[in-house]
Amino acid sequence: MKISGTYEIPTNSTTVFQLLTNPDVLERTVPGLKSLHLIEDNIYDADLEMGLPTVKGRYKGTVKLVDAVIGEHFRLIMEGQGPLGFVQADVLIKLEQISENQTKVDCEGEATIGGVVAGIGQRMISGVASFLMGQFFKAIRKEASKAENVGN
Amino acid sequence: MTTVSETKWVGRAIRRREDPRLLAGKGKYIGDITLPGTTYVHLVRSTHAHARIRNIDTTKAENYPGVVAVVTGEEVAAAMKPMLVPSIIPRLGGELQIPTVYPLAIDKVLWVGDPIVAIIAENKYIAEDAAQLVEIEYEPLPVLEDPEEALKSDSPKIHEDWKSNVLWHGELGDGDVEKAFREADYILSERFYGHRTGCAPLETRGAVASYDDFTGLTLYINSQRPHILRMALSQILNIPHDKVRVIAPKDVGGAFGTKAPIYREDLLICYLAMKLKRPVKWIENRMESLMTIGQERDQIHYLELAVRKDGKILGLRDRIIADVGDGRTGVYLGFVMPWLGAAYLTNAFDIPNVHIDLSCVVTNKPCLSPSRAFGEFPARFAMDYALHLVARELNLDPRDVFEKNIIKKFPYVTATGITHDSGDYVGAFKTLLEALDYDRVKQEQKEARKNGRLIGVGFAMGAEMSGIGSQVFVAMENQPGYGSATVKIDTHGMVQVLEGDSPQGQGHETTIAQAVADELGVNIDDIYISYGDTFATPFASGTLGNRGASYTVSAAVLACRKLKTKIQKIAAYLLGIESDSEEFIFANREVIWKKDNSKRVSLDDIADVAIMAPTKLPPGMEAGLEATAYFEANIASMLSIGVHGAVVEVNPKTGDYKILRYVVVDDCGVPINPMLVRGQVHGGVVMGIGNTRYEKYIYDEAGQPLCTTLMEYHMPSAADVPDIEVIEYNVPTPYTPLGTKGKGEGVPGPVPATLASAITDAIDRPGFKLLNLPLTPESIWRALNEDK
Amino acid sequence: MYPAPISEYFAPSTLEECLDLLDQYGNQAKILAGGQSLIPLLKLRMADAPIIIDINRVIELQEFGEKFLESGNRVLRIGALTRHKTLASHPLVLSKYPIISDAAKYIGDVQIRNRGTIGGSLVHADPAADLPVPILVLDSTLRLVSKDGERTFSADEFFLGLMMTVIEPNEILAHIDIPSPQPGTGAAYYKYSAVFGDFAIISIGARITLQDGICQSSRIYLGGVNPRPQRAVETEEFLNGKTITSEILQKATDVMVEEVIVESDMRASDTFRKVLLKQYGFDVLSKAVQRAKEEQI
Amino acid sequence: MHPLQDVQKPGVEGTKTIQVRVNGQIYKREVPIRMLLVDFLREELGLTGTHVGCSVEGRCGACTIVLNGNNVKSCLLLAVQADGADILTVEGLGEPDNLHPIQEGFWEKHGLQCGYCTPGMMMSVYNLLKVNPHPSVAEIREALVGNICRCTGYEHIIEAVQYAADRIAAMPKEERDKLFSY
Repeated sequence: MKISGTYEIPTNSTTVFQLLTNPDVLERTVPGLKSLHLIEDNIYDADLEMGLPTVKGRYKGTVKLVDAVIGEHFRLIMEGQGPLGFVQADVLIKLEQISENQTKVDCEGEATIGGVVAGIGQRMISGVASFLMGQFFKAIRKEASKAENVGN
Repeated sequence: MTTVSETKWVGRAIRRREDPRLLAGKGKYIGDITLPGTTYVHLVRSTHAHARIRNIDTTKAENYPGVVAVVTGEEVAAAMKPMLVPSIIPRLGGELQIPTVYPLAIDKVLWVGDPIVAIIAENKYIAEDAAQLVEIEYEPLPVLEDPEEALKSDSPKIHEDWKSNVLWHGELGDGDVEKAFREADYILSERFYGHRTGCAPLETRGAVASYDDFTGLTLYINSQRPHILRMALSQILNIPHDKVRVIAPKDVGGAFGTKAPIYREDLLICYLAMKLKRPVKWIENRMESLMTIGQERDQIHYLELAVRKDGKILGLRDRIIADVGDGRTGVYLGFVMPWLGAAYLTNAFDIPNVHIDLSCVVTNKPCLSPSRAFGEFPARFAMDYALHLVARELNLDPRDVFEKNIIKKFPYVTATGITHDSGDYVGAFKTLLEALDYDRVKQEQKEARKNGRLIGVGFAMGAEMSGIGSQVFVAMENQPGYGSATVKIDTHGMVQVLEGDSPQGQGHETTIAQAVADELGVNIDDIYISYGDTFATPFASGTLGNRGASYTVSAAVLACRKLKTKIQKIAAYLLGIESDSEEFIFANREVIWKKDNSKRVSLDDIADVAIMAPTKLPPGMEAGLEATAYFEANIASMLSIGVHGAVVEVNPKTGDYKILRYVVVDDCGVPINPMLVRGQVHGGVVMGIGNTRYEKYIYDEAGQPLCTTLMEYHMPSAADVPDIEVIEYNVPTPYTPLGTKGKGEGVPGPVPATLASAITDAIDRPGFKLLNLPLTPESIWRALNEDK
Repeated sequence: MYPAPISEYFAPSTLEECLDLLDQYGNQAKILAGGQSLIPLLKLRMADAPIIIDINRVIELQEFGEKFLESGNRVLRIGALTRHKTLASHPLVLSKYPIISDAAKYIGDVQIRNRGTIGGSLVHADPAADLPVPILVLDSTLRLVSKDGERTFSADEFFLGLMMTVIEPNEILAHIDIPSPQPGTGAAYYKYSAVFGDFAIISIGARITLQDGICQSSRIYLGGVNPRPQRAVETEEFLNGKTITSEILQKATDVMVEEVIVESDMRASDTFRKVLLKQYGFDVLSKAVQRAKEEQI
Repeated sequence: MHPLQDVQKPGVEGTKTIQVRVNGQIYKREVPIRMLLVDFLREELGLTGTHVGCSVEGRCGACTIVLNGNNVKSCLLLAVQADGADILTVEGLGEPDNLHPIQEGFWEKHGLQCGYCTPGMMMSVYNLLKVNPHPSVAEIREALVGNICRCTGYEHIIEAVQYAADRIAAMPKEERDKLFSY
């Protein structure tokens, strides 16, 4: 499944980059993320409860940040496995500062859902993915505003 | 005076004898069998289509209260031989690569649903709880979903020790194909695609196994072929044959081919019972069923027809690429169905010059398993729809093209070696056109078009196998094709028939009894039929491929006839008549001398003498009244014709279509019970409509099955299908004692070509073709908008 | 496929009891109404319910009938426990609100309609379900209650997105109020599905108020097309103020097809969904207009 | 891999005592709360005429029973929900020597082959004929949407329903009412 989305964050691209790659921020912002621990350079152990408020799956796996160029782009590679199956995502995140405190974030990638969820929820999965991305960037925008306020 | 005709049961549409128990809710299906101390199995299956297993952690599952055992692949494999023992490997020539198969995955999984861990618990709820606690680490491997991709030499190998991903490759055909194509006025060349769909019976698979050191292994399983399974279990599990008893329950909730193979789970359940020394029960849930069994028909035809301008087909070339999935299901290995589809490709048509090249390619999907219209479904679509396309291209009436090519002389052997025994295919075809009122429909079509309504008429044929004799079956499945039955008259003059087959709703208790009642001149209620228990029934290949009415009924008839010879001798002796054995009539439970009707002995008296008072038997005669017969027709194979026709209306804006009429003209030789034959045809057509329009096993690019519940795998309900009209056109075959032939197995086959040709006729636009199944409104809408 | 262990089961018979339980257990509890979606989710272990509150005995949730509000406005009040069967066949629905039976009578099958409830369906908020569209089209009001009090939402506010609504864990949907139609109003609903009774590939609901042949107001929602029933605002604007002719309805259908954002799934592609909307949009609008003339919504 | 902590602890299995009237007989049993009604009928009461075909969402309808006068899918109910309920299953429809006209119709018209869908199918027919004694073919087809049959193609089932409807119509009213007492 293709995933894509464009979001605007009210701060500069360096700050956005820092937010998006900071495990503490991610722990607060990624919907359903229960824990994130660094296990080696740019690789984290993750425990994730993914889904919608009424329908959820628990996944355990890793998050990797690769090809990172500060303030410009990075790739997020996620893998998780749980009783309901697995999730895999490989997303390229590109940042483009469009004004002093406005950055456009472009996400483009592939996600695979396997197991029970794939077999029954195909007509829902892309909806769930865009919901989760929306939730995430909403939270990041809050973080960005906080950062801006602190900065000011 | 009693005449034979008064006691005739064959041909009568009587109510079924199995129905009262089923109607009262007293049927005995596999799910209803629970032995004292039973444990329950749940299987943890792969969520990846292709991956290495890096680690399996079962600790938490093992510690879950109520769990009896947790078992993984290596343990099971160590206890048995690789499943594909020589006796269940088909011998069809060509090049075959055989995978190594054990019940549970070891190191690697090849499709979503591949079983990895078995949890055995005190109840089924607990088994599922514990399954949630098993942790498996996978290392994903590249997924091959497209057989044409998998064919490429640089593709990764699914079975790493193979030289390619081709499970079987071979060629079929005969004649001078090159010459036919040189002499053709027109060559049709198209790519036809049949999608992955199948039969999915309402009852899933299930097994209950028990084991003790003295009686050995007993396996209750809703198998179509208990004897074959028993033989395989003994060999694979290294248990003496006398210590393996397979019992198919009295009632099986439909099978349609899907319960014919030897599955990995069958072996697993037996192993678990042996390990635990407790009964083990496994009932497949629908989700695992939809991702494991009943998937068939998935193949591509590059079909070419060499045609004379009058519509006569001179030659045929086909390159078939079948997606057989992982190829690991016992007996069929996924390739027997496409092979049979190729062998039967020329259907009811006389095409002397044929060359077929068939490649059966493994992919990361479940192995194909047989599904009614076994192997024929996509082949019928390609062949019969191609004839309609030929007619359109040459501006001929498809009726004439069909008539010109239909087989007219019998027996007929196709270029692929299939023997058509007898029949009147042209007569059946003409009867269909009459029933459809073809000329009037064509006229109405013109009228309707003026009002903006698109009506079309289409038809197709299905020469379906009616059992296959040993000549073919031994090669095909390494098993005999004969029918077998034992007929016994018991101490009370009741007649017991034991058959080695194991029905799943076909009505053997009625049809076999009808045939036997006529032979022995008894009432149908005097007969009871036993089946399913391999310790009590004669060896047979199972209930599949329309064998029942062709082979099994014939065996029962022959057994009766053997018995009658003895009965007549006893009767003559008791009556004090000097007589040849053929001088008696069997009627009203009596044996009556033809020359003097007053000379008669009741069957009860004969049974009493033969069994209870052997001192009264003719001197030297052996006691008892029973006979076993193995029937083999004096011909390689028998086929029976079904001709399908439909009138449809298409909405060109959406591609949606409605079936206004669906008519089948059907030949089953002699119908033993016409009501049951009609039932078979209705059910086959509706399954065909389901497979053609509504049902598809969809996989995404990662090999994930997207149709794992009946919410996504759309079996049609009563509101989705039309009335089905059935017209009998029976020509008795000279190759069975009663002229009967099996019917029902192949009925779905002609449906896709029937509907595709009717829709094409309704659209009636040059260049419009429906080359890909399923025929959904969207696919038709696309075809309509692609050729613009 | 069996649910995970459930430790507590409550079957309150009054709303008060029910709200106490929700207050006490909130997040841990699942409300069981018809169970036609919840039980499958429990079997799949995609939903977790250590505690079940079975509301089938709660009298207050079973209201059904016309009612005058304090404001003096007349509404059709549908208690959350009202079964699809009632919505499909009740004389009051058939005579005055046929759009609701248009939708309810093809939900699943007889057994599902005998058991399934409107409350369950709306709270589950499946994008391809039948009832959200007519409830939205009729500008209904949904009343949520909890120990803390009551909250009232318009249907449009109620649905947040894919299987998500404003409802909080300690709340329950009590009833739906459907305002009495203005004179000259008609409404209709149509669903296209792969097999009979299945979830919508597309569904269309429309309400039109006519006066002297002129469209005074309209409301159009489309289901099955994306994560939440989508309102066709531009189509409504196009229709409002126009004299309704078959040509205008045809054009309105084009506007609708143009404005709607459609997603693909394995049941149908986005393009084909638009083909279906174009085919059936006109029919639904025409039927709404016809009913407006007959004063039936 | 690290353990998935709290969510995978076994939940506490609650039980409850229920009393149900099935086919006229009252049963009192303690059952796990999570037990599905179909398992209660089949495994606790031994009424195995009610079948399971789809395992998950109820699409197949083989588990259809009549509960408090309505046909419902017993795989979509917990047994505890049936506390106090009046249930009809196929076993209560007729006696082997005194079949219900619906059973007779299925027998006469060959409305079953493997018989697996039949009990659930007849429960839906029961509900149909109770409210609509003279259904049209289209009404029969729509009433049976919730019951999948894989064998018959539905043609003979429709004839069976028509046969039953005719038989019932020919009966005196009291007898008719007795046939539909659930």
